[in-house]
Amino acid sequence: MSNRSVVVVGGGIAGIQASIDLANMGFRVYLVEQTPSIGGRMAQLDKTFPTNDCSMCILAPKMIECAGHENVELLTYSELAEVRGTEDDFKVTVRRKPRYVDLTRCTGCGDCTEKCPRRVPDEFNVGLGKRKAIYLPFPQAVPRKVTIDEEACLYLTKGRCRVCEEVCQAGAIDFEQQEEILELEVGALLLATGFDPFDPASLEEYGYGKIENVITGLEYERLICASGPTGGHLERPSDGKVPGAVAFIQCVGSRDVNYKPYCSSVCCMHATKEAILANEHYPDLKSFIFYTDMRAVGKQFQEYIIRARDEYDVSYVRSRPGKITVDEETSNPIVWYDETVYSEAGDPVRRVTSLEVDLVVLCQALVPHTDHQEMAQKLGLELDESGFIAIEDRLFHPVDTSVAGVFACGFCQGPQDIPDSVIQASAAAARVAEILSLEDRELEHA
Amino acid sequence: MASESSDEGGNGYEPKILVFACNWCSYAGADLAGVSRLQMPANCRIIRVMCSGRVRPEFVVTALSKGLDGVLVLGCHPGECHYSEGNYFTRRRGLLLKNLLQFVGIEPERFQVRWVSASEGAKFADTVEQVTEQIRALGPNRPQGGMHSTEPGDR
Amino acid sequence: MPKTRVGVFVCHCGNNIGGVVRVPEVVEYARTLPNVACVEDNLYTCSEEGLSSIREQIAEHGLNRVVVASCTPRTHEPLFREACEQAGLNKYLFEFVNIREHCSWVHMHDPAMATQKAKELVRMGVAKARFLEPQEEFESSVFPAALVIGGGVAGMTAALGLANQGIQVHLVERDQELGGLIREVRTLFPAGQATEEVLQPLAEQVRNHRQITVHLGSEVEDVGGFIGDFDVAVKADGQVNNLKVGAVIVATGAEELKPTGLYRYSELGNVVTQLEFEERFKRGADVPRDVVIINCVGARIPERTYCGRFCCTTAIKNAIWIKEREPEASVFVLHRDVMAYGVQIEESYRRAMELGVRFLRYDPENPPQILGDGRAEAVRVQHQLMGKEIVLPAELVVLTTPLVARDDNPRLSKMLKVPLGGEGFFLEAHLKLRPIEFSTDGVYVCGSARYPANIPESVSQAYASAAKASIPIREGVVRAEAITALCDERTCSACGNCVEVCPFGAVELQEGRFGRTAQVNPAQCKGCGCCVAACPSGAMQQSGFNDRQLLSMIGALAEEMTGGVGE
Amino acid sequence: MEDKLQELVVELLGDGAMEYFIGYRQGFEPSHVVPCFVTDKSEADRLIWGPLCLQNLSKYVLQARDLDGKVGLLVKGCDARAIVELVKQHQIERDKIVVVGVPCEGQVDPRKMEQVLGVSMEQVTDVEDAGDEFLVKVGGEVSKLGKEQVLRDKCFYCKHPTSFDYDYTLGEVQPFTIDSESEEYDAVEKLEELPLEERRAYWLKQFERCIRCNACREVCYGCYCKECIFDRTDPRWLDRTPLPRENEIYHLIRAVHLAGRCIDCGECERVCPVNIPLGRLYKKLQKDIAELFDYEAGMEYDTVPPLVDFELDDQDPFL
Repeated sequence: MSNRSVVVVGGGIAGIQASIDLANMGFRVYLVEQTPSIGGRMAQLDKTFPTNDCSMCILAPKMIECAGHENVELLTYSELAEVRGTEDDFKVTVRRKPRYVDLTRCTGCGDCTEKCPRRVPDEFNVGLGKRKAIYLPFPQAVPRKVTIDEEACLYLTKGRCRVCEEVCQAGAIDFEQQEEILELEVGALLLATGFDPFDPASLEEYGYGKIENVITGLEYERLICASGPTGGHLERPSDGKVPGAVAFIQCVGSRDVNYKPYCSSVCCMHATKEAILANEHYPDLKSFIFYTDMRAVGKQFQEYIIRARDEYDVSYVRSRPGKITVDEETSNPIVWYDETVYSEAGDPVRRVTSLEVDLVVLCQALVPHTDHQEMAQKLGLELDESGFIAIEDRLFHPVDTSVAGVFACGFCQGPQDIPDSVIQASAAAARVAEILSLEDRELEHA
Repeated sequence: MASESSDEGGNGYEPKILVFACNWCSYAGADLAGVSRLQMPANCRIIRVMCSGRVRPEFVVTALSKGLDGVLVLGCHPGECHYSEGNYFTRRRGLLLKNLLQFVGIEPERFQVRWVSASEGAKFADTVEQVTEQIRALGPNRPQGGMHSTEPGDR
Repeated sequence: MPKTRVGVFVCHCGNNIGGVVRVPEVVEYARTLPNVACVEDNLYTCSEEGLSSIREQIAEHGLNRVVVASCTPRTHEPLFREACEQAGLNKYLFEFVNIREHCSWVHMHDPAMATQKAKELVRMGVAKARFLEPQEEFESSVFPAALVIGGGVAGMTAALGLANQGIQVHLVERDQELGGLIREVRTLFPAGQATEEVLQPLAEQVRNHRQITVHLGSEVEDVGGFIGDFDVAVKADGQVNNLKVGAVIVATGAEELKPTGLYRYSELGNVVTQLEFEERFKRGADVPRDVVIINCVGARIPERTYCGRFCCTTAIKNAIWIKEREPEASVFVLHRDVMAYGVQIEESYRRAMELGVRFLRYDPENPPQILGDGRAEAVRVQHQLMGKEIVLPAELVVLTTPLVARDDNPRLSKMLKVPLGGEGFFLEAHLKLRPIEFSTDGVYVCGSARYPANIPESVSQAYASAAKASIPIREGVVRAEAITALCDERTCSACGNCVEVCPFGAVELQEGRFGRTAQVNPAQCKGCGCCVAACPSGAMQQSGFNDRQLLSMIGALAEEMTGGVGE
Repeated sequence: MEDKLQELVVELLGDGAMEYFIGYRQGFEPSHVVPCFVTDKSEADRLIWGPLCLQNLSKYVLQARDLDGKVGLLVKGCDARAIVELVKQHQIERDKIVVVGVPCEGQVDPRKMEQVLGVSMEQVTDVEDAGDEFLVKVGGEVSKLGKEQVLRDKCFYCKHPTSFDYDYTLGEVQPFTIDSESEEYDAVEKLEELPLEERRAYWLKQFERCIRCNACREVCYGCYCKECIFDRTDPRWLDRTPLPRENEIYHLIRAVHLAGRCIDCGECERVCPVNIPLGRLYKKLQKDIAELFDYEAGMEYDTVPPLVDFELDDQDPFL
């Protein structure tokens, strides 16, 4: 029954919400997720603005509801291989990468991970921590099954080890596992591939990659998160010290014609949130947010900014820093920016000044998912000049892409925060429902 | 902010206060106070009920006479009750019970009713702070059993 | 009766709980409580691992009660109840203890007291859990139609979103025509499209749709009933007609703030709001040469703290509109922050600057002043870079104000029994993950009625509310939580107190096995418990919150005080 | 007066207007009056009326609920308010009762009379109403006692000498007034003015004496529950032991149950074997209910009891 089912691409909060809505409407949902677990970027966050809800605590119930729904089939560690056909009659081939683990047997007990000798950088912790070759992306992963990283595994690369196979009581390790190709016939496609952080290294003036204590917003989020590499202690990379002063630099790569001309919409708020979290963990920590426009446009956002300033010792500096240098002994980053001061005569003098802090957090631009281009080609989708999925009629069909029967929601079609992504996800579900119930209505008065 | 350490206020007497909170408004307000990390004294214990209208006077009288130091009933603001009328009955019962308890000599601060909505995290924290301090000032609510008077009863 | 065996699961929630409450101490304490068969602690009980440990412990220890001490039941109770159900345990034999929002997060500076409080809360939870009884949920059918209140862009889109799924819709609009607020807007962002070009086809589609009944010049007079069975009274020129619907979508929008008392608005003729600008100048009137636009008028101030979200977009759109028609016109936009979020708005912000629109930041502490008597002639403002006051000539001053909640909202909110937030907009169930639903089942909200939203956002929210509203309608049945009241007819003395207090008319005195006694209709009972509190003899009880359960919690709390064992 | 009553009862029994009649008769001592149930014309002559007919007989009508015919009832004005409440609380239909109103001119409070006379009530062989005095016969001699010395408290501010809703009456009666400076709520206000600790001590002394014999509950018209909440075992609200703490719960909760329903018939106080001044507790409730909700129990059939009703503009000190 091809036309009562839909493929959702991307298992972040938007993909999850769309899948839940569509499944509750009675449609069959195939949720294709590239990484071993659904959860997406939201799973990497410690808290969410403006309510400071613990991100995982409001995401986990949704992940479990989605995975447990009888109308949803999770296709994790899988990619869209090819899409043929048109609206209401798509033929979608999905490539399931081999996990070398039998999902029906693995209980996620973690014995294998403990014994595995190979340690590689952990993408979930944006490279800050290490993970094993056989790993669970994060404690609350759904499905709670391990995966063997074939580039890291000693056996798969050098034919040695296989210790995970010995310790696994469930006998779930299966090195013979092959790539699987699934043919799906669906009525519609719903894209929710989310975003990737823009690599701020290209802005050499900010010294990311050269100055140890200059990190990105997502790295900061992992450092302050309890399930992160440092167990939630804000230890700065150079010496593990808890910073006394933190500078947040906004619009790194955003609103910049040489890099990303658009505003990534969420950085002002997540910088404020991270400043609040820092002060909450360490009451005498002081934060400085260097911004151009403080874009707090959502519900209860302004109150959040006011509280940050009044109760959490956050000061907002309206200036775009020119460069960041480092004090070699203390490895404290120094932020250079210009400000306006008034001479005694009262006329303004613009001068360059500097602020030494213990840690700099670059709120970098957010871009569509890296292999988003490739997927767009497979589907014949147009992209706008910033690389987002083009939406023809943004006003009255905000989730319809250039290809009939293919819808896009969340960050992949434009910068937006979690509530807006969740809204667009449900909106896309409604649009899909219109198409998939087109056939019933024709039957009605056929 | 809230009283910092717990042993301030006399000989380390820590009142124990029973709070009834309605699921839709005051319990949500308490959650919001939590989410906003509003620090407050730790003397209150919340029992969740679906509506403040569920709290029968027997609970209040029993709690006070079993020696709890105070009972605080929280509900939605009149007009905002999820069940539209529940808190109107809480209001009348509260008015009557407050007078009756005062008439038999129980300090008025020991039984209080307050309206806290789902978006009033701060008001919840302030209410807890205020009620705790008022009751701490009264001192322990000695269980009545212990109070054997000696003179013969008079008319 | 099998012996009561309670399982207690104490959550660390990362360090949200474990960072303040000494969880191991609470675990050891829980073991000492009566009827407790097993106690576990988890880093994240709500994770798959936590849930499977609950399922396993139920099987392994033959648990017939489960208590989870973690965050708030308002978000996680369904999740843990389902875990119990999957292990074959009736999901109402579950009790939730909040030791995060009500304990660790609010007693961070006093771990000792927080731990003591957590122990007592667990003791109270276990005391109640011992007296929980299995329940079955009551199912009621869903009427396959929906009501949409408000015929603006959001309302029309929501109606289409449902109708195109084959669902019957009643769209009620106060005015005599569809369109709402954007009828007062001439050109639309970003491309400057004429509103009529888009509005008429949309309204046309709604009017001709087989599944949509449009009620113009009509107002919703009253809404009774509950999800699946709403009785709606719609009044149109004097007479009322009653509709039956299964779900309600609020799309009543908002209105532009008329900033009386600010910037001499009502005093000077040529000081207008953005909508008045649209009305006056986009009908062919000659374009003024010197225009000063002032943003954040009546917004982000102590009396009205929120940001109007897309008023900056409107200011940019109209600034571009002027410059495109009068390239030499001098257009200043005095702002506090330019909220040009996203791709398109930032693009048009840059385009406005390229066209020569000058953006100056003003300090809210010393805002711009309008000069001139009888007519505005200039605007004096402190130039932050030059550090001194400058005077901008102004033939026209346009004040950019936020949308404000309609004053009809309180009436609607009472009628639908849904809450309003601080600024008078409708308060959604959860700001982050349930932005267009209410905690009241079956009622949804979209568009500026929830918070100022531009057209794409209103349309997305409208489709989203259509998706949500279609779920119960498609399923056809709704299960009510089993917390309804039940009368023990053997001991009911038919005093009628319960009949008087029930807000839903769910209780009546009827002849039964024991003569005339109170009988509760579970379909109508919403589980508030008012009747239970009004019943002198205790014959009326509420499932999940009966007297024995609540009294045992009081006993458990007071146990330490009087030494007596709580029942 | 008594013969008029007896004739009426004979007549009503004769033409089958009622199955039986509830009235008063002489007890085993001359000053002791007990309720009596006349089913046959021949027993009508046992019916009496006088200032010692203290009981509020209304509660007995509840036995006639499942009777086919009607039941007759002799009732004073103050006690008749119980009939209004019983009907309002769906306990019995009004037309199942034949209400015989009796013009009452004040009743004797036996305890007060014993204190004034200095002898126990057993010695008193007859009390007769003589306008503003009582003629009291003790051991053959008759002495006059001013009514204000021995009247029951409730008679001082009597508002309803005869039931305003009756089927028959034994004679019209002029409104009964007794000039005395004490106002209706004096006793309550006196207690209210006491400082908190004294009030606490006062009431604890009262509740300590209670032996939980439940007489006040058995006599009260309003306590008609099939199974009283205090007799329940799931949950057990009260321990059996008459600790002051348990007694206090009992009295406060019973007061709350009667709030807005107590008609001030004074029976609870009268029957209390340890003389607990329950009248003051219930008077306090009546005062609050009148002030807060402008309501008086037992006066109209169509009003809703205050605690199961509300006004939008109720007093709200809890904002």
